[in-house]
Amino acid sequence: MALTTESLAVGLAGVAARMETAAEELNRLDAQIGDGDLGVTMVRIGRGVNEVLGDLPDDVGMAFMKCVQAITKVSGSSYATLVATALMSAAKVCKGRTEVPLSEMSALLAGAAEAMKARGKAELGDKTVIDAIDAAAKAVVGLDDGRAILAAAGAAVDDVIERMRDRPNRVGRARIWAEKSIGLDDPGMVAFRRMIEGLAG
Amino acid sequence: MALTTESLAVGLAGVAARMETAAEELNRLDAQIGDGDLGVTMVRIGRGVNEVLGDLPDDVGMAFMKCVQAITKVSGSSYATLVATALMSAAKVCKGRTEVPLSEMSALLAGAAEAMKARGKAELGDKTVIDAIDAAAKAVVGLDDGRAILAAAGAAVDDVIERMRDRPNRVGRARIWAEKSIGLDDPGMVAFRRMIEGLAG
Amino acid sequence: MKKILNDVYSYVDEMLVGLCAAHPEYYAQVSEGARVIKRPEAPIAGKVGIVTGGGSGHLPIFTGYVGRGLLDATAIGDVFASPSADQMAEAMRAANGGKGVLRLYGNYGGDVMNFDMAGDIVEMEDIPSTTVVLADDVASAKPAEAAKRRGVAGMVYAFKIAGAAADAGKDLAEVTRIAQKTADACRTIGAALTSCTVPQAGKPTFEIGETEMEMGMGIHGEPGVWRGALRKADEIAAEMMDILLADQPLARGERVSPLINSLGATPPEELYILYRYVKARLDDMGVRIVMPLVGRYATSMEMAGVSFTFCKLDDELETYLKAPAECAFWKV
Amino acid sequence: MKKILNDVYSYVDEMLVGLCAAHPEYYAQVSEGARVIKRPEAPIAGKVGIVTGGGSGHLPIFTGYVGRGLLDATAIGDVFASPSADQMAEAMRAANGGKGVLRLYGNYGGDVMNFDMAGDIVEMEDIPSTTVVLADDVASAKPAEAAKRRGVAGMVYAFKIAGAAADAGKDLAEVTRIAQKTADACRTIGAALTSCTVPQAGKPTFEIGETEMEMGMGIHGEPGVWRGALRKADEIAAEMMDILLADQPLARGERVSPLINSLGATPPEELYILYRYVKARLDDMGVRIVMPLVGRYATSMEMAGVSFTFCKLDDELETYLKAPAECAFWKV
Ligand SMILES: Nc1ncnc2c1ncn2[C@@H]1O[C@H](COP(=O)(O)OP(=O)(O)O)[C@@H](O)[C@H]1O
Ligand SMILES: Nc1ncnc2c1ncn2[C@@H]1O[C@H](COP(=O)(O)OP(=O)(O)O)[C@@H](O)[C@H]1O
Ligand SMILES: [Mg+2]
Ligand SMILES: [Mg+2]
Ligand SMILES: [Mg+2]
Ligand SMILES: [Mg+2]
Repeated sequence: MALTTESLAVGLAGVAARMETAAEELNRLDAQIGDGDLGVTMVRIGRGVNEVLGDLPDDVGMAFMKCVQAITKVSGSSYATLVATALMSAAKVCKGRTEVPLSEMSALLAGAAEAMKARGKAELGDKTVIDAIDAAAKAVVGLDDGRAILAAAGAAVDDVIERMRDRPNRVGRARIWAEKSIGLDDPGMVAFRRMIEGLAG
Repeated sequence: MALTTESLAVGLAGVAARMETAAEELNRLDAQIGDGDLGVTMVRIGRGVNEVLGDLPDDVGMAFMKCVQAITKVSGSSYATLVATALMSAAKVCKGRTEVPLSEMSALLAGAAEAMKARGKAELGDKTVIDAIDAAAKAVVGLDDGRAILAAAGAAVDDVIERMRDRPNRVGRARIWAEKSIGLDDPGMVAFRRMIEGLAG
Repeated sequence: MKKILNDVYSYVDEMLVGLCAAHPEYYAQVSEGARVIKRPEAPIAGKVGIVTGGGSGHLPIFTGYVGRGLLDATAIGDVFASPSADQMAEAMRAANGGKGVLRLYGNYGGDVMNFDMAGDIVEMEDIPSTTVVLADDVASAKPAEAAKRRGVAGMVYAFKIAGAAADAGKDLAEVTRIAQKTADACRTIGAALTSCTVPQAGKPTFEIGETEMEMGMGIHGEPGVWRGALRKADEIAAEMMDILLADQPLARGERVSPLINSLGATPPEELYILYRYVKARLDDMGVRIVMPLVGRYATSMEMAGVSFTFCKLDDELETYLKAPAECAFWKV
Repeated sequence: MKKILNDVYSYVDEMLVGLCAAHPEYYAQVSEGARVIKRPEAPIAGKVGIVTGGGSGHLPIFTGYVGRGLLDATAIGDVFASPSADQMAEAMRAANGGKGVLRLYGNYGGDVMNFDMAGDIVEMEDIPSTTVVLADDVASAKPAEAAKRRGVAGMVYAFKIAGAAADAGKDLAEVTRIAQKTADACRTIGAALTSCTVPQAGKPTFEIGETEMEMGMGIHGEPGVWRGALRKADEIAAEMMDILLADQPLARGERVSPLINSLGATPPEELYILYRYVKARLDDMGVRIVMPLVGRYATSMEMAGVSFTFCKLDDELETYLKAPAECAFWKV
């Protein structure tokens, strides 16, 4: 199976829809250790991307780039910029191709995680969305079936959320509430989990 | 009997002493319809005048002038400036004399009331200290004995305070609380009453 | 009381020491502790002197506006209290460069009595002086009793325009005429959202509900026109403009300088939201806007609220308004 | 919520409309509603451009400092929220006069990510750019982790000095070096007495007792060093100076520009009381004071509190600090 602009558009539409229903939960989680806007941010990202989905170029890399633009336009939230950064890294890898084999998904996710680390000056273990993406990258190594990839990634993210729960947030706004963040789920990791659910439709 | 620098100094020392004990009452009255500082002002006037009492010139007019300077130095309150204005008007009348017959007291008070009217742009009946001084001026017409003057003036002031009580204050800070001032004694009139008590020793 | 200070009785003196220490090029104490501030170069020979004075707690008013093209000296009282006639006389001496002195200040009973008294005092020293009193607060008395109105932010225009006229070498009569013309051209209306706290009082001057505002309130908390629920910015601006325009109409083709002033805590962000409305409406009316002022020009310490002042201009006033001027709080 | 506004969602846009309407000589919108403000004459051919950006609610920071000898353009977010990378890229385009652009802003996670992203975007358009991030808030991290510190009022010095260097015709590398040198020379410590209210939140950002203060609190209410009873002005000033001097000692004969800054509601009267102490102590230490700044230079809307910034100077920085500059909020 392969990633095409068409399948990408379907997947992203699913993500956008899921964000509308997840907004409240994400705002609530973010409010505990941040500024409580993550749900709003995800809705903005979803709607922004939705607007360009009908009009994506066949070049998968260029299609990713168009989504990056849509996102940097609608939000300056950390998470939006990290998502844009991740998609930009995918755009570079996919540029010039109309089909990208799903077997590359692990590498795409790993590349995204690296780009996000550089952007956010964060490390693995800092309890951010990067831990979730890294876990997903590792879980889908060797898989090339869409359903299987989503299932494995979802399970891996659930697991890392669980494992990280009792550790402190070490970067972002939550850093200043590090002690308070122990025992709480990182909102960015949960948002990634909801995105996977959205992709699964 | 006559007013001399010596008898003036004795009288003013009595006023200064009475102000220390009257301060609280005057602050309280002023707080109801003003800024609550009249007691503080009277203490300042008393202490300021006290400092120059030992050093007054024999010329009664010049002695009054020295008190004026002492007062304008220590306070910018309305009442202080009105008292200074009254003393200045007395200074002009007494200038060049070392003895001023007490039979002139009514005229001195009437002159002071006129000067204060001009200074404060107030009329009789506006429920200010001027009503009290005017009443005192009228009450001491023809008297030339110190005790008798103080007794008549005191009674007249008590009477005018009583008569004015149920009218509104029409000038000064109290003007904006005109309605509220009905039923309350004008603090400036009461202060004048306490000054008479001080003069009486 | 949430104020940063050492002692309520030294609030004013320490403030003045800091002010003069921070800006020695603009402000000098006439003598230590006298609470009389002058331009370091005052008195300026051959120039009409301009003095003002009043209670502390209104910076930049009063002392802040001492400077080139503005005021020569000022007498400062305790917070919200008149300085003494003695201080005012001292300020007049410091300002007198041989051409006489204009007393230019706000219409408050105590200040008026003291400045008149001070005039009597310096008259004995042969310093000629005149008086112009600002009475621009339209909420403080009906038009029929306009002379009883209090002086508020309109003082900023009077200081600036009279200061420029004195700087231009006009004589005392002429500076006085121009100052009076400016005073007559100014109308102000204020609205308060929260109280300030006078240090010596130690508690807020007035109580006001969590969602209330008071239209027309004075800068010391004097009662206003109405008290009620906080309205939207455009509604507040509309009412304030209505009040100003009813008192002094502005016709198509006329010009005005509007001052959108914070009473202290209200941030510039919110002033600009208000100005947006004022500008659009004046444009609509065909009134020309000259040198709009938006900021903290006349305050009541940490009071939240705003005032609008409209200064109606003609060629003469506009020229002086735009003339160069300089103090620590304002440069033109 | 005691704020003067029409709608929490239009707070920033209406504020920017009013700002540009009041001061068209200083501020122009790049396009309606874009929340990117530039000097009307920008881009200026042959001059290095300087851009900044960050959340609204800090006027004069950020937009206020767009002007001659200061900044060329700025990207503005919602109150206390980062603008988007897209806006920042737009600001960089507006500022680029062919000599490249310096991104000069405060160290906040979101702002840093977005400005880096914006740099990546304009790199594709061949606009060379550099970054200098202010991290002057000593209370926000230990000296060993100084790079993690937040950027606060030190930005004022960086804008002024880098702006003057760009104005003097220095190239991008040189402007960047000078900006970084300024950033390294600034230390700031803040203390809050009351909270501000973010319009979209509708209630105070934090709770604080009627007689409490918090030392070291951040400009968005980030937790500080201690919270306790409100102290006397001189005690507060002494502790703040101790903290600054421990982080960056000042020896006899060295020079510093001190900024005594109100976070919003604290009136200038109280800043001058504090400055009185600062000046006396620096004099005592034999440290030379250059261009002391006292006023509202970097705020958090209606928050009561103050910050002290010490910018340690040498000949180069002093020259640029004193060079002419002009915006609606500050003229040098
Ligand atoms: N520097 C960073 N590096 C990696 N992830 C980060 C970083 N900062 C924030 N995040 C992630 O973003 C989430 C918060 O996003 P968001 O609400 O948009 O932040 P903010 O409102 O502070 O800009 C966090 O839960 C975390 O997963
Ligand atoms: N304009 C005026 N004319 C006459 N008397 C006045 C005037 N203003 C005030 N007073 C008198 O002074 C008293 C108040 O004095 P004071 O407390 O010094 O005033 P303030 O504190 O407002 O300056 C009043 O009770 C009244 O008797
Ligand atoms: Mg958030
Ligand atoms: Mg946010
Ligand atoms: Mg009183
Ligand atoms: Mg008083």
